[in-house]
Amino acid sequence: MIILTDEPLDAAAVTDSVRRDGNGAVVTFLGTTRDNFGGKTVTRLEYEAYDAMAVKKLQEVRDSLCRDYGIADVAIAHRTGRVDVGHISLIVAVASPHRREAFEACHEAVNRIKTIVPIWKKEWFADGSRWVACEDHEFADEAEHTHAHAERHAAPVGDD
Amino acid sequence: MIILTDEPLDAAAVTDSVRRDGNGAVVTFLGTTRDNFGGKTVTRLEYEAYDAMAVKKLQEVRDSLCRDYGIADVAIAHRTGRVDVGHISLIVAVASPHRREAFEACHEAVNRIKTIVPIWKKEWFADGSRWVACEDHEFADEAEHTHAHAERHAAPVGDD
Amino acid sequence: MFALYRERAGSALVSVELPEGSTAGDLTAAVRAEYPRLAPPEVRIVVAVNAEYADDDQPLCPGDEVCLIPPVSGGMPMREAARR
Amino acid sequence: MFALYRERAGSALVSVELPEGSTAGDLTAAVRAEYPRLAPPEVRIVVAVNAEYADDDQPLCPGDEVCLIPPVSGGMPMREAARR
Repeated sequence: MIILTDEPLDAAAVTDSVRRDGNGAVVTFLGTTRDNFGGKTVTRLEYEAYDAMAVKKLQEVRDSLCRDYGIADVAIAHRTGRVDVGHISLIVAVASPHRREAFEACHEAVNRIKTIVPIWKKEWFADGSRWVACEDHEFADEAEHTHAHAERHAAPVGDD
Repeated sequence: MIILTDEPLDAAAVTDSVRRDGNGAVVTFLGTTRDNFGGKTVTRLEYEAYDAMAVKKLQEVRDSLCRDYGIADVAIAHRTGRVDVGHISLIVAVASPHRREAFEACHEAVNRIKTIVPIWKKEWFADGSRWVACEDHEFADEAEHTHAHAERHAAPVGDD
Repeated sequence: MFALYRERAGSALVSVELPEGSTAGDLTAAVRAEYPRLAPPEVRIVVAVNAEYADDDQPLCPGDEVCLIPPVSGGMPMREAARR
Repeated sequence: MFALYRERAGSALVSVELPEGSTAGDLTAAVRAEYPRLAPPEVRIVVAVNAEYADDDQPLCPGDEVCLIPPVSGGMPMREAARR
């Protein structure tokens, strides 16, 4: 199951899609909009995707995990558009006979998704917004820009 | 949330219990009854608990994880009695601001539960049954015993 | 007694006589003497006193709840692990 | 163009003229020339041709769908990672 949608995500449905009688372990990751970033209050996130390529890359992530971890049951769902605080933007569910592969593959899935899938995240604060992970793309005079930006040191890569 | 019950477990309820606006990551583990073990068909599992001590030890696991990983939101639910193939016997849900702690703490929670919590698992096969992890407690003449037993090499510790 | 031990003893509750000042280890020894097929002699039987893992040298008091703990699925329960 | 680049260019679609035989790198250079504030000069702009990451020396054909890809949240997209 690969889902890319601007509708709310259903964690139970994604998790249930990987359950099989031959699996003893199911690990599900939910990425949710956190209410703060770098000490500032986040009011919402907005995700923008290059849809056709994103779906293809999500499938590639799933296929590469199945190959690398010797597993068969991986489901990924990503939401686009506005995602309010506390709501789910990403679900990864992995099931396998034993728990170690399920934990490791699920964690690695999230890492790969955030590295290769063309989906961009914009954080909205009370006083402005910023595209996440675009720090390298800021110009030296960016502080004068109309949008407020989180400070560099407060923007680790792969933050959620 | 710590639950020890002989009723079916509700994965969504346990997961939702750890979601908070300050958390960006939720990791949920489901342990389910696998339909095979060591090449033999498993028909069901049966869990027996020393109830009062099990609840206390589950709380200790939760508290030790919160301390060791600097997190606040951990929920554990364990089912006892008969658990048919495909059904859930254990749920661990961990939420944290960032995903790394959630993955690591959830995996470690399952390891700790299976080491220190007095809950025993009996596997039922078509032709017999065995208590899991009691290999050291078998006598040399055990092969003559009325119950069939999985072979030693097929019984790794912490199998699900 | 639970699980494997309960089945081997044929009962969840067993009764043994112990002199005053006996320890948890004395108790497991007495139970072993009565139920020699509970566990092979080379295997230590883990014991819980009042719902907490106990060393063999822990003294028992009248009214203590004592349980013999078969191995759980992830391995032998360890006091060290329990105290982390 | 998406996200940061779309906002900086003020449009999702931009149009540049390229001679026949141009590469993906020629295209990003031409877009940069037209939109100097898209990204600082020291930053490589990642490009996708027909929904696949492309090297700068990949030749473009008429009808190719070309997108400029800002960094995603976990870091710069890498062709290596994509091919694992």
